[in-house]
Amino acid sequence: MQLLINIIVLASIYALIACGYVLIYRVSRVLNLAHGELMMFGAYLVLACASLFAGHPIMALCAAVVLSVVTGALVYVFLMRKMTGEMVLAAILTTVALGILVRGVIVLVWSSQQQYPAQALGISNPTFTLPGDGHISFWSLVLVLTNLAAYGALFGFLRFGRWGMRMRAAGQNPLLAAQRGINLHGVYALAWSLSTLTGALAGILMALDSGVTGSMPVIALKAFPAALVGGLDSLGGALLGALIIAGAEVLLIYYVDPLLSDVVPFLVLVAMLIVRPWGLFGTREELDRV
Amino acid sequence: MNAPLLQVEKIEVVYKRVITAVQGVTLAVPDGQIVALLGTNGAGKSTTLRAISGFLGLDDAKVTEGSITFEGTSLQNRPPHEIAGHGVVLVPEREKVFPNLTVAENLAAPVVRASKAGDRRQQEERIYHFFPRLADLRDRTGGLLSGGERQMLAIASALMCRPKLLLIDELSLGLAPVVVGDLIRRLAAIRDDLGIAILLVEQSAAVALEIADYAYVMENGRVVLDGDRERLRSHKDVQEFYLGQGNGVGNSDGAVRRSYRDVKQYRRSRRWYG
Amino acid sequence: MFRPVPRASGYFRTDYAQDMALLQTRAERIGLAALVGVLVTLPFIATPFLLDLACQVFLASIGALSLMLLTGYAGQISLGHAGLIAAGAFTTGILTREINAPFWLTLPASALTGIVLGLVFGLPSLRLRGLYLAVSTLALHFIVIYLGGEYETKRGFSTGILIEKPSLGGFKLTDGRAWYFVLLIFAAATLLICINLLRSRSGRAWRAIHTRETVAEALGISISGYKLLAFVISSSMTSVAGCLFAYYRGFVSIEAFDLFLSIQYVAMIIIGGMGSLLGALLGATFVTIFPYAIEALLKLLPNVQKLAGDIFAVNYASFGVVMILFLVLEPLGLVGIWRRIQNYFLLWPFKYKPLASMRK
Amino acid sequence: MFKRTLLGAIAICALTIPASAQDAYVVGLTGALTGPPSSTYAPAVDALGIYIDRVNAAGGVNGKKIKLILEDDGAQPSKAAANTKKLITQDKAVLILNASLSSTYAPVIAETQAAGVPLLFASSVCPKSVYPPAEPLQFCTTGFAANYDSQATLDFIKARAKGPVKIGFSAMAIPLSRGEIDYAENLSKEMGMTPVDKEVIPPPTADYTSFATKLKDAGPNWVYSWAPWVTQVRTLEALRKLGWQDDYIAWGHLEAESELSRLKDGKFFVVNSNALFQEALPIHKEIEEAAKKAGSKYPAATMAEGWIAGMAIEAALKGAGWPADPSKLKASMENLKVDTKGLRGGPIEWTKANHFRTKLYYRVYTWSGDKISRVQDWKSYDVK
Repeated sequence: MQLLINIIVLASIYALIACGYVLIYRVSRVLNLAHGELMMFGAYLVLACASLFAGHPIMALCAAVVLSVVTGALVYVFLMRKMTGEMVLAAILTTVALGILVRGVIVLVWSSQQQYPAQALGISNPTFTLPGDGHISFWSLVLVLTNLAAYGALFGFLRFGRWGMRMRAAGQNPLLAAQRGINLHGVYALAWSLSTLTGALAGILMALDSGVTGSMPVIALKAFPAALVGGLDSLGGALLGALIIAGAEVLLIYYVDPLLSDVVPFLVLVAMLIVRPWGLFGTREELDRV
Repeated sequence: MNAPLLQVEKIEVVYKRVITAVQGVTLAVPDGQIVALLGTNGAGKSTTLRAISGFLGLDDAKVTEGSITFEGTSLQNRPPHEIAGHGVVLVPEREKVFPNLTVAENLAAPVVRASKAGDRRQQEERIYHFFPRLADLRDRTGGLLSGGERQMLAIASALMCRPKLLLIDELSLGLAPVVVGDLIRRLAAIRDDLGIAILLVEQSAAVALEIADYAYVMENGRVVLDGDRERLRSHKDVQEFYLGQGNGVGNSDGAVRRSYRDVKQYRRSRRWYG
Repeated sequence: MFRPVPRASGYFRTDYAQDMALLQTRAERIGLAALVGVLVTLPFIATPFLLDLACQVFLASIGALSLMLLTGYAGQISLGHAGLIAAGAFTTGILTREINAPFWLTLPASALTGIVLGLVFGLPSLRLRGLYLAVSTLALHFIVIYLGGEYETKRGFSTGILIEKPSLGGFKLTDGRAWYFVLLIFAAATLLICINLLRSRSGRAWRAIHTRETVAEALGISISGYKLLAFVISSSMTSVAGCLFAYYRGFVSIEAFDLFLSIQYVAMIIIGGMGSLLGALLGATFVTIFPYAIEALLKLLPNVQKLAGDIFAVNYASFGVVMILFLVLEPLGLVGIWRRIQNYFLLWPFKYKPLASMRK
Repeated sequence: MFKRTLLGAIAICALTIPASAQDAYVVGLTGALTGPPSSTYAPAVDALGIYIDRVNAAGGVNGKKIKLILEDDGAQPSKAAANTKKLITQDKAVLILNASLSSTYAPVIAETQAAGVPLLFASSVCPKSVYPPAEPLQFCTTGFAANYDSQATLDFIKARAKGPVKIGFSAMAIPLSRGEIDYAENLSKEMGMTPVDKEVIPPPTADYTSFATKLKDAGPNWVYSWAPWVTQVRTLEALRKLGWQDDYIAWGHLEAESELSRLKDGKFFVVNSNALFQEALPIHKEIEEAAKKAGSKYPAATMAEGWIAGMAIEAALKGAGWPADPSKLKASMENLKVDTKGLRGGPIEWTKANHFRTKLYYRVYTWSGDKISRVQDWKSYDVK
């Protein structure tokens, strides 16, 4: 039972992070390697908001989330917009540089010590015991639920929402989309905001559960295989990929060697790439486009 | 005659700051008319069309001289979505639909110009009226359509933007003559019912001169000939080089090219279906 | 020297020998002589710290050139470059530790490791392209690092493997100046190999594959063969760089070869300018020296001691800022700037620019 | 190609800061001041800076000021090597300090050895080379040390546990931590305990619960962790979330004090070689005031390690006289006794053979009721 919970929690973490990669990749073919840093930034924003809205934890959390969305949009408007039309590799490198910048700023503002936003907000993290002697902490549970909600909302938005449809359209054929009156910059900015939103949610909830340090972005890197196993342009794939990677990781830790948990996601990934290079749900011709 | 809807005045287009593709091209599209732009490969037709529709910026090209005016507004070097917002909408030559969206979604994605509540519904109904076939295919994915259906969908989704001027790049390319004939009839109906103007770029002069009110012939980046339908039809050079009434080399070459493209299109479709 | 550059008028090639010659004009010969002169005298005037920087630049140049060959010319993106350097370094470290192998044995052994890994790294490229390929090389990077970490722990080298400085013909390489020349020779040799590879059949094949694979295949170029060749050559050169790194620094540990190193190499070839060997050299120089330069510049600011601990965060952040500015403002890379300067002097006092440099 | 020389020339201009007249003791430090591991080192380096500033304000050592030059290596071995080279050759540092991950030791040792400059590990874990018989040029003031820490911890467990001990271990997947936990595992067997499980956790881990689940299912009644603080505390928190209620003991890093009061866990013990600030010794007050005056962004409780390093440096320079050169300094450091004024259980003593400590002292703290309390006072171990 506990193993199952562990898998679900870990999969939710990976999935919530991975969907950020997918969103941006899907519309603009850019791999956002600053995703981890933006996620960490969200967690630190909670700290800032906690002191700003002392005594109102809910308000502080909402403010942090809103600020994250704004951050995402600003990143696009002031940075990635300039990189549209450049070499994809150059755009990716720009996100790397952005990541470095964000990390530097975070150390500058919040120092490099481990921080506990939950403590700053004055909220606790009780543990629930589930039938079958499973334990899950409150914020982990919130994370699982948030993940489900986020995926539900994104599916609905992309499937039925008009702007969601436009995002898909822009991802498939940006030129045509532009000619159909769709403002590409608007769509891209939207994708960046949504991606930063989900990333920040993951970061915030993880930080509330167990605190935040400068090493958080590395976790985002581990969520990356999840997105790829599922197919970089498929949300459903990201969910399933996260489940596969998390499952492999948790089971290997328990039954084989905990040390393997670092390598296995990538081994699964390589196996996947050899058998089905475009991922479980990815579209095949994506390969020719990069 | 009033000022035309679209006035292109002596434009020059330069790619990557060095390659001049089009020079001193002037053309006009009056309200409610169908105007054709003819020419062989590389004559500069598509570039002209791209300049009008705002696609140039994305190819690192620029209109360096001249002007493009639509209803008194200058359009040169504006981003495509703004141009579409003014009511100038393009049906491109290739990749004309969103392959992973269904037909219904393809029609839902475009931004309806100056729309009020209910306009979209109304426009959709009109379109299904022009292309009843699309209504049957509503849930089919765009990439799975046949060439003719795809062209229909492309025109339909362009119409969703409620254009005042429709730009169509290579209407007949890769389509069977029967299908082309059908499309031409529908285009004429659209023009008549909706009162919009159409600028048609074509390699096949025979097709274009069937419905165009007026036509321009381009060669090597310049307009070499223009006139109304009757004048061009009876023009000797046009007869020989574009309508195939003669044994010009260009003609047979063109035919070979077209048939090769047909083969390619066929194989692409095979892959989609398979 | 690396690519047809606009030349002053009055220079025409009259036979193939001239076309094949590496140095074609007197200006080029004089330029090279001057460069060699500077490079040879540098170690005698520079401080040991600058000498160390120069050595780092040479090491980086070997890696950047080999990555440029693979990515800039053959078009195969790799994020596993740090893994390859690590592989060379660990081969060296393990061999010296386990069987006390001398330099002349570890160097070819590292190259061999590189060849084998190149084949392994290259295999996914037969099926994958672009980003997906990049990620598969990334996966292999993690695997190499994992194996290295296991070795370190199992053998109890928890703070890294220390390596004795090598002996070359009885002469022990400890002096910074000696190292400078050894690394300079290796870097120059790598450059020559790259130039020659690129103007031979394989270089043309790589460029064809890069431009359009299907067309290249239709022209009778064996895609898989040349792709693997690119991986193998690039990997073996990189591993040699790893071997030299191990000896130069006197230690090997997995922490020295993290993902950031791979990214730095990618940064080198992009900032330097894709598809140009000169770009690789410029990029390697820039990326290596840049952090030190920023640090030095920041320290020149007044009242810097007040900032104390913050200065390093500022330094780190400004590294990001400058990199961003570079990518946004100069998409052609350092080579683009270099060519503009070159053209300026070539055409002086006229202002007309040749067509090829008209962009921006 | 000329560009390279051009850049070189620019670099020369930028880097050759005019060598100031040597009227101060130059001490160089390379440390992990940015990057993920910096949380352990940055506060200590900050504290060291504050301490040196105070010494300078009070007239310096032997009438000369101490000039502390900081270089950031971000825990990158290559950067650490270049930093050390620069500090020695360009800044003419007479003493090099290392405050970084163990991965930087090898290059820094190589550079200092080549130049004959003494090297002091301050706030970074003491390598075995400073234990007797010590390498001539390496010294260490850091509170935590391989092998002895585990010995003290296991002794404490043995003394405290009433019945048989089933012990679980948690380490971070870095060679140093793994090595120590392996050592502790063997030692625990010798001491008659039953090791039940050992978790080696990779540094970036999204969720520690998976590791904790395995640890818990092995059924230990004690768990011991010797790793960077993140791993220690997150393993504990994950175990607690899973409902494991037995005793957990870990090394008391800089963060220990604030973390004990955050967790308020009566069965969580930290083994420490530094006295916690809540004991409010005069020296603690002094540090708190100095930190406040300097406007440091780190809590005073994280500063003991840097302070002790400062004391050792001051004493060493005093012994070396003016002008100091590396060899005089080395001679001074080989015969040194630093009074830690209660920050530690006893003085730091260095001899020719022992550059570590002649005696190690350990205290154990936990949370009881509403405050941190001491469960074991200084217990000393002879360093052999």
